[in-house]
Amino acid sequence: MTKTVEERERVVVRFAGDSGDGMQLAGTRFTDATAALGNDLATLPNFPAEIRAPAGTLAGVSAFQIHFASRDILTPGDAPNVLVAMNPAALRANLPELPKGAAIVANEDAFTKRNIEKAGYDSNPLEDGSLTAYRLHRIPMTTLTTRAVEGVEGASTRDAGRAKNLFALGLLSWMYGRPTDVTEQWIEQKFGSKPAVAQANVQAFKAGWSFGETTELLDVQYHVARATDVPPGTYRNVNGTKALSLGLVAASVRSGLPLLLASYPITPASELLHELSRHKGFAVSTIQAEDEIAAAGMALGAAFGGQIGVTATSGPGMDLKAETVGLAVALELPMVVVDVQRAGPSTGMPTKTEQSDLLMAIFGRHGESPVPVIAPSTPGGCFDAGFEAVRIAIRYRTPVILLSDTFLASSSEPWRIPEVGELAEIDPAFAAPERDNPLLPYARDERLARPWAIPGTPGLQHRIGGLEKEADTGNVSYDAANHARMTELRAAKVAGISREVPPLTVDGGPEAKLLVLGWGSSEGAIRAGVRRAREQGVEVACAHIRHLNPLPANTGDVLSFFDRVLVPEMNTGQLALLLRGRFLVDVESFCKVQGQPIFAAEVEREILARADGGKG
Amino acid sequence: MTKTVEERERVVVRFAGDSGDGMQLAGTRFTDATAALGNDLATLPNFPAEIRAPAGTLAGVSAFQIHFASRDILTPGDAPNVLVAMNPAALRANLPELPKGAAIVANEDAFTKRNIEKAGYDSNPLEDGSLTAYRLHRIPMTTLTTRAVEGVEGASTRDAGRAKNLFALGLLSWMYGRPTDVTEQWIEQKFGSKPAVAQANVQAFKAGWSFGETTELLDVQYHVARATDVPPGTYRNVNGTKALSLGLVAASVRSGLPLLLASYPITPASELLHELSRHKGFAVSTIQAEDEIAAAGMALGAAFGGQIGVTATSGPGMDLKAETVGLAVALELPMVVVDVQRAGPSTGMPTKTEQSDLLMAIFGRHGESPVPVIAPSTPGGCFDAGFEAVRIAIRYRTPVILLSDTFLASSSEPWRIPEVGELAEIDPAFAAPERDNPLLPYARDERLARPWAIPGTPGLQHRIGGLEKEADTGNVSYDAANHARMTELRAAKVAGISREVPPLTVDGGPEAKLLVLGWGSSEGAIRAGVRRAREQGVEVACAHIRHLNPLPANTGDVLSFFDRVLVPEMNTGQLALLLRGRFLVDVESFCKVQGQPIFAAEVEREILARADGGKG
Amino acid sequence: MSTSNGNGAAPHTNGGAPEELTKADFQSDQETRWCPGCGDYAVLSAVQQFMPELGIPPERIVFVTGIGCAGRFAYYMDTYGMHGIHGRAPAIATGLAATRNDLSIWVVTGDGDALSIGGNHLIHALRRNVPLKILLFNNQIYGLTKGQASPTSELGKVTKSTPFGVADHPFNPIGLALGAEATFVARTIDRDRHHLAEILRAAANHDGAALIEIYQNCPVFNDAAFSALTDKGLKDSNQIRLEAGRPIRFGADGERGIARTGDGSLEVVEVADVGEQALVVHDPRAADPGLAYSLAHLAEEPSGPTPIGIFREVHRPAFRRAEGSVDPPSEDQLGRLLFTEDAWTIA
Amino acid sequence: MSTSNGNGAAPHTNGGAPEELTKADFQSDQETRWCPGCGDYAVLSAVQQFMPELGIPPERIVFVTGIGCAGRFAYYMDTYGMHGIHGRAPAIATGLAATRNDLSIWVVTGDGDALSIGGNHLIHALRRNVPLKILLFNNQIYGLTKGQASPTSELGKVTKSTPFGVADHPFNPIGLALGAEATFVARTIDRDRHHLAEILRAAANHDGAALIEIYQNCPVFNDAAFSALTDKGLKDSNQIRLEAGRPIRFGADGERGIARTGDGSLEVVEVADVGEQALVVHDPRAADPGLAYSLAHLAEEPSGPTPIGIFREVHRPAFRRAEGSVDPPSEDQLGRLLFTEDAWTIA
Ligand SMILES: Cc1ncc(C[n+]2csc(CCOP(=O)(O)OP(=O)(O)O)c2C)c(N)n1
Ligand SMILES: Cc1ncc(C[n+]2csc(CCOP(=O)(O)OP(=O)(O)O)c2C)c(N)n1
Ligand code: SF4
Ligand code: SF4
Ligand SMILES: [Mg+2]
Ligand SMILES: [Mg+2]
Repeated sequence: MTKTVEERERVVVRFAGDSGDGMQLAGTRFTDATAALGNDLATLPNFPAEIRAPAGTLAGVSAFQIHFASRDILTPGDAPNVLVAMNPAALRANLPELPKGAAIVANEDAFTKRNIEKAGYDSNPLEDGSLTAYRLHRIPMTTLTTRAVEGVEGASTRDAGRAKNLFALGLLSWMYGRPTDVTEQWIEQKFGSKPAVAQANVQAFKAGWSFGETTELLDVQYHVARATDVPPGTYRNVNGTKALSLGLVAASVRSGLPLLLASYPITPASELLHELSRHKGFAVSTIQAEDEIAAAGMALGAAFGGQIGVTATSGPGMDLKAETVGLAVALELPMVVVDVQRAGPSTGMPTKTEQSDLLMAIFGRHGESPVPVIAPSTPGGCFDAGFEAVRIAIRYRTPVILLSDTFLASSSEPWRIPEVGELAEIDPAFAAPERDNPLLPYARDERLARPWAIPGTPGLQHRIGGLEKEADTGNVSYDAANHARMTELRAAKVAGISREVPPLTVDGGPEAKLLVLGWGSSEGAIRAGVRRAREQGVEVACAHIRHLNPLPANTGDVLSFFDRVLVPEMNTGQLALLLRGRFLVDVESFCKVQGQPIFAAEVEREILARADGGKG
Repeated sequence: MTKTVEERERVVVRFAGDSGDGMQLAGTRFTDATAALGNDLATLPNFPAEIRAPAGTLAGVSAFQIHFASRDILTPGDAPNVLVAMNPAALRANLPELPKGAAIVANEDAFTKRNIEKAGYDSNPLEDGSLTAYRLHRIPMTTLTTRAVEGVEGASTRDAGRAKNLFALGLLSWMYGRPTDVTEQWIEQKFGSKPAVAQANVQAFKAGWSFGETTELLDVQYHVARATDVPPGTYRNVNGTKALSLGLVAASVRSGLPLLLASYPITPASELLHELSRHKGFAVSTIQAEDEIAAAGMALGAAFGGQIGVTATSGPGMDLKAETVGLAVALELPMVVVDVQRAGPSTGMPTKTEQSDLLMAIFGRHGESPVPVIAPSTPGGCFDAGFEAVRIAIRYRTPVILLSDTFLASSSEPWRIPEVGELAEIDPAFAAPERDNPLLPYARDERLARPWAIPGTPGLQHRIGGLEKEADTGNVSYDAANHARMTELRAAKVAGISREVPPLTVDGGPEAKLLVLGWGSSEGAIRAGVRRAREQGVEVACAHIRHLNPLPANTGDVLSFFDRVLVPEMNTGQLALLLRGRFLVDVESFCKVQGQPIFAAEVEREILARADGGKG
Repeated sequence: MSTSNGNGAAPHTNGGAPEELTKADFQSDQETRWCPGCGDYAVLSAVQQFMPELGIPPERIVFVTGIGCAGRFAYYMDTYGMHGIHGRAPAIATGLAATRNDLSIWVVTGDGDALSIGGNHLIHALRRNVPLKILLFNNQIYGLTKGQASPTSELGKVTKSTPFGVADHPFNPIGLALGAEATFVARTIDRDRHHLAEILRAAANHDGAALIEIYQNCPVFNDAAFSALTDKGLKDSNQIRLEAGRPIRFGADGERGIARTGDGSLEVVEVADVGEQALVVHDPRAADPGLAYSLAHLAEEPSGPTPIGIFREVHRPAFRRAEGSVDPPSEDQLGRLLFTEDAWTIA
Repeated sequence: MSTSNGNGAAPHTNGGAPEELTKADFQSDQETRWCPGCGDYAVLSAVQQFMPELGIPPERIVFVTGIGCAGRFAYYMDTYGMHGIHGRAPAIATGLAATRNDLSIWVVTGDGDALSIGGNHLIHALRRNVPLKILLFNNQIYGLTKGQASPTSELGKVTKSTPFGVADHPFNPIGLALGAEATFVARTIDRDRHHLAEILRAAANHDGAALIEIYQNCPVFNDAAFSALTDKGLKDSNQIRLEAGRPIRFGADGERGIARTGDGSLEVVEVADVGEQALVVHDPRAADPGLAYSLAHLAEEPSGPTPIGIFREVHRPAFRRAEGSVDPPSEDQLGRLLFTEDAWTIA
């Protein structure tokens, strides 16, 4: 039979099932095939909070969402167009976010009485008419998979049961015309050692595909053209964690300095520790410290030794690092502190995202202790942020805080890989012995940075510490004027970084009266929201801050150029307070503190509410 | 011979000598005699930073300053009128702060070649004419003391050497007509066990007095009338540490709850631990914890048990308590955290004062974790602040941060002792079992406070923790809307305290265009500076903020009422930033970050600079 | 508030406990959220089963836990409970014990919670001999954070944070506790409900800090770590059950034992070769803690013969609140504190 | 940067040390700021005196110190030095050691710095066997903060923070270090310059973490705490000098010794009564750490017969930087890391 093929500009697919159903695998395979096809894309996994919640329960649902399109993509998408539901719990957990009219592909075999109850349904949603608003496709995936696998030599029924995610993958691959070879090759080599299992999976995958091709259940196939407005270059798909780790390694190479990541495990920051521990052959080493305080101390110790000291954590761990970061401020040694923000306060919601550590990063230490703060805004941007953090730390001999978040760390997008040559050079500029003028550990260069004199250098022996130091000599000093001066110098040094901070660039026509200003992971949602508002004829501008301290030099001017400034944040208005205090501009906040990323639709709504003088 | 007696409204005397010379003792005795006389007064000790620096060196100088007057006193005084210098180092260290024309009473016996060199002088300042600008009195105190003591049965020459501080005290007592009996009685009972020593000291003291009475060296005696504008009441002389400890004990009595202070030693906060450890017979107990994290945890444990949990520290220790304070925010349990601010960043200048922990107190925790912040502004005010902190903590089930500083903790003034009856009642309002409706640990009263259900109460067993909690039930919840709601509730609860915060009261006439707004220990200096400016005909108003979070409800109105607002702070403008951000008022800062208190003269100068539209 | 002056944990202080408490009285309404087959289930059930024995009503029992899978324990006990922050449970519990000696306070912690981030609080709680019963769930892995190495992970173990194998020598929890001057130190196993109950009983009766290391299997990230001590075929030959006053023998028919070599070190011997009189007699109360310490180091890893039971049990005054009476004083007393003699009055 | 692959602390790695280093080469220009008569002076001078023996040039030696009077040590050594924050020196030094194995790294800490706030870092540095030489100045008091109790202050001691006397049982630093799996543990005395140098020498030669407890007198806040071991009249009868391979004897004429009782515990005996062959022969290298542990607990307080010297000295691979080569790779290598096969190109 022939099937109609419909064109789509963008599609959002969400694979959802029990933690045991292999949805993350189905999702990543679909992603690779999509990338290979040249669509632009963005993905977001969503794991259950429990290590392993009881099978079939809502708490055990695991999902993977992919947004792909023929034009540049800004977010993993808000609402899915298609939901693959491998069991009742998966359906129930994800239905709230499904817009009416969307398609549901359900594995009806899994809708047993027991599972339906476990999910908290009184009746079978596939039959009680509660889904009439959606395009429901009921498919006995388990049965079909088992049948497809039966033929395979030495494949157990267990293997068959396990392969139904590949059936789903095959089916979706057909629906959206994804290439099959990519996936089959992957299966072959993944299970190379177990040919039977490999075979079983290939069969399941093929079965899914031909099911779409042949049955009448599905009549439409969709086509999403390859993205054309993507700038040329070589791309790979990375999430924020991966990109950040590569940025750090790149900084190590470009500075010629080995890098030590000392970290204490914590969700979601642990991933960076796992990632960097795997790098062999590069001058990257890792230590799992006894706690976050020790981790920060170890990074600082490495910095004292002339290497790149990095420590990574999330909220609770940041509290614990404060004292050591303060010491680094006094010692004026380079050091990078990564905070992958999560929902707080306290233990909060460890697997959920938030942006509520901004003011802590800037003010969360006793005494006057200024620290540069950088925040990437896209997964790929984490590469640049990591590289930049190291560069600034070394150039200014200062600890630098990098604020990522759960959403950035785990969502992925195609990232244009930079040529090594494109990357800035980083000059450690270690102090060298000069005959007849002894080292002045707290003398300063034109950037107000002090000498980095590392152990092993003959003649430069010196002592530094957390007590206030006399300018130049670095000797302990309780002198009043000196303390004022040193406080001044430390502040001026950090403030001076703004000379190197790229100016804030505004996207929007001169008629725009409203500026939407964001920071961190909300960039995609903000740009998408702005685009949608514009498509409705609303004049609106947007800009995104990547350097939170110091702020870009032109920030004040930009703010004062607009009648209204809207700052969407996943907190109660932290950047807003800062901007108001610094520039006395009546910034308005859109605050979302739900442990979820900001969605384009929400930004769009907020913009429209303010369009033609709406009161917001 | 007859001597003239001159009237003085206010006098500032500074006793300075080597750490070994007993200057603190001389100072405190002089203070008691002065208090007995009914002068108003304020004092400030100044210890060397070293535990015991080499004798005779600048680092070893110890001083005690007292400001007494016939009208109400606001500060320990800026510049001394009289400097007692027991050795060259003491002279050298204090001369810079001595205004021309002031009197110097020097122990010439101590100006030996060796001591003169140790102090870093090339020649003897008593002889090289470098002191011509001052009224110099050279007195061989050591010799005179020895002679006076010779007579005493069984007093060693060592005792004599040790007694010269009492000679100085006697002399100054004569100069300012302080009563002698008070001091002599004190000596008797202090050294009651060693009559010889007691005798030696009394003799030295008497010798000092009669030296003034008889010799021609000193021709003027000064008289400072008893203070008349001091409100009636019973007074005692207290420093901030003492007053704070009394406030906490009083809160324990008025709430009927035992109090636990868990603390880890740190300068200057250790004093509170020492002070409270001594209280027997009161339901006050103390633990020296293994570190600041444990100290905070122990206080929180006590709070969970239904008692008053308090922990006290200074800067570096505050960094370490952040995570536990965040837990207390999530648990919504009462707890008081005292931060006796000192000069930072890092170890900084442990013995010097500063106000640079304000923004850390408000924002220094990950996630959205609002905490009330209170700051006393006078030594006596520490009593009220301590009491109030406990009251708010209990009423709102929240941790409260109390920001004191080195200056407040160590300076003293007469404090009007409140009648126990004057003190507010504090009702712990523990949850009681109610038949047929089980406890909802996160249900809220009209103040949004939750039930405090303490172990030992039958039927109220429940579990709380740092994971986000479902409203009312307190069960662990990852629900998006619930997290938003709980974030909202925690913020609203703390913000709501402003209902009980006394409105900001402005001192100044309606013509004033300039408001000087301060917080913390600078109140005395600000009021004195304002007074001086007014005496010069400048119209200026002042106000002082004791509740930093939430701010008094009328803060915005007060700010907008004035053309200009000047905020003097011992930091780089932390309160200023907060006020600007909250109220969009172009607040001006006077920042002093020298490890020293703000002086009245500095405030005066800043006001005058702004008088009639000066640019400041 | 603190009425009883005994250690809340000691049965004899049982004031007004309802006659008949049952396991059910200690089960909360929260659904347990551990992985299928997790050793935590067995320990939870054993503890709930044991609780009635204490003769202390649930409202006078408190569980303070750290963060980790083990830390969730608090939610499942129908007592008072606090799920604190990572590593700090011993400190929080110390504050509670300092102010409420009428309570029976239990701490539940993991190998990472207690020995990595919380190491300092643990050793100080033991040194102070705070009356806490500390259950250390040792699964030799970080469970909640999904599989990193812990301070008890064995050398060479490949984990998410040690892809090339653990390089750091692990702690011996019993040894560390002894080094920290602990007065009660024992080891038991999640799957041995009887032995577990026995140890809980002894710990509850100890007036002071009790550290119980519980070998706990984590089927997801570190399965079978203790199979040498739990598997049918192996346990008899590997469990060295320590019993006070008894010569230390083990093996299916007690054919092996522990004796001292010439230099005083401990060694495993065949009883047949040396005779029972040559065996070391276990004495957890010995003044010299050396024996307990040597026994702790008999097996660096639980892969071969490993002692379980009470290593040390000695008396030392338990931590009590600092000086200061228990009940808030009268207002007159406060008045006297405020109005000192050196005060003066201005009319 | 990390060229030498040996332990920087071992003399044999002496690369390019000038022939003649003297004490003066290790004295900084800073004026020492301890109280008159403080034991810290003696230790400083002994350490400066010993340094040349290392045969390592000053620029390859680093002193990392904590906060406290002891912490000031760094300022007085003309080497590289960092005066860190309270209790964290072992962690900071671990980071340095992990990245620079060409350095000789020394940590100076106090009893409060190392055992109170810094306890966790200390035990983990010992467990990991990080090549650090840790000098623990134990004066059984908080000096810098002017006289509060420390975790080694004896029971009943009245201090600023314990006006009614210390109520908490103190740590035994040697015992705690052994409990933390330390490979080198020793004790010496500030006033015994010879013994101190001997111990420093042994520690420097140890490839791994070395903990040296130094009894240090604080004349201002805790004077004469160790007089039993330092005073003319008393020291001979109280110092039990441990020497490897030698029977443990002490007393003016070695008339007393240490023997094992029937149950294997240690006891002090008159050599005349039992004969030398009955004495315990000291073996810091014994596999079983029990002896060292028992010796550590022979004296709970240094008021009577107290062992000094090396309690334990065993070999275990020292902590090294995690996997990863030492020198940053070429840009091509980086290129290969960035451009993976799954990358695709858009023209
Ligand atoms: C300050 C802080 N650091 C890190 C974490 C993350 N974290 C939670 S539990 C845990 C360790 C869990 O291991 P363990 O203590 O052995 O308990 P288990 O899960 O194995 O029972 C870690 C690192 C945290 N919650 N807080
Ligand atoms: C985080 C922090 N807490 C507390 C202090 C205050 N402090 C400085 S040194 C010290 C303890 C000193 O005792 P010890 O370590 O024994 O060294 P000692 O002075 O006796 O040589 C303390 C509590 C600090 N500097 N930082
Ligand atoms: S991860 Fe391991 S320890 Fe945690 S619940 Fe699962 S099985 Fe138990
Ligand atoms: S206080 Fe004690 S330890 Fe510190 S310098 Fe003085 S004598 Fe030495
Ligand atoms: Mg574990
Ligand atoms: Mg000490």
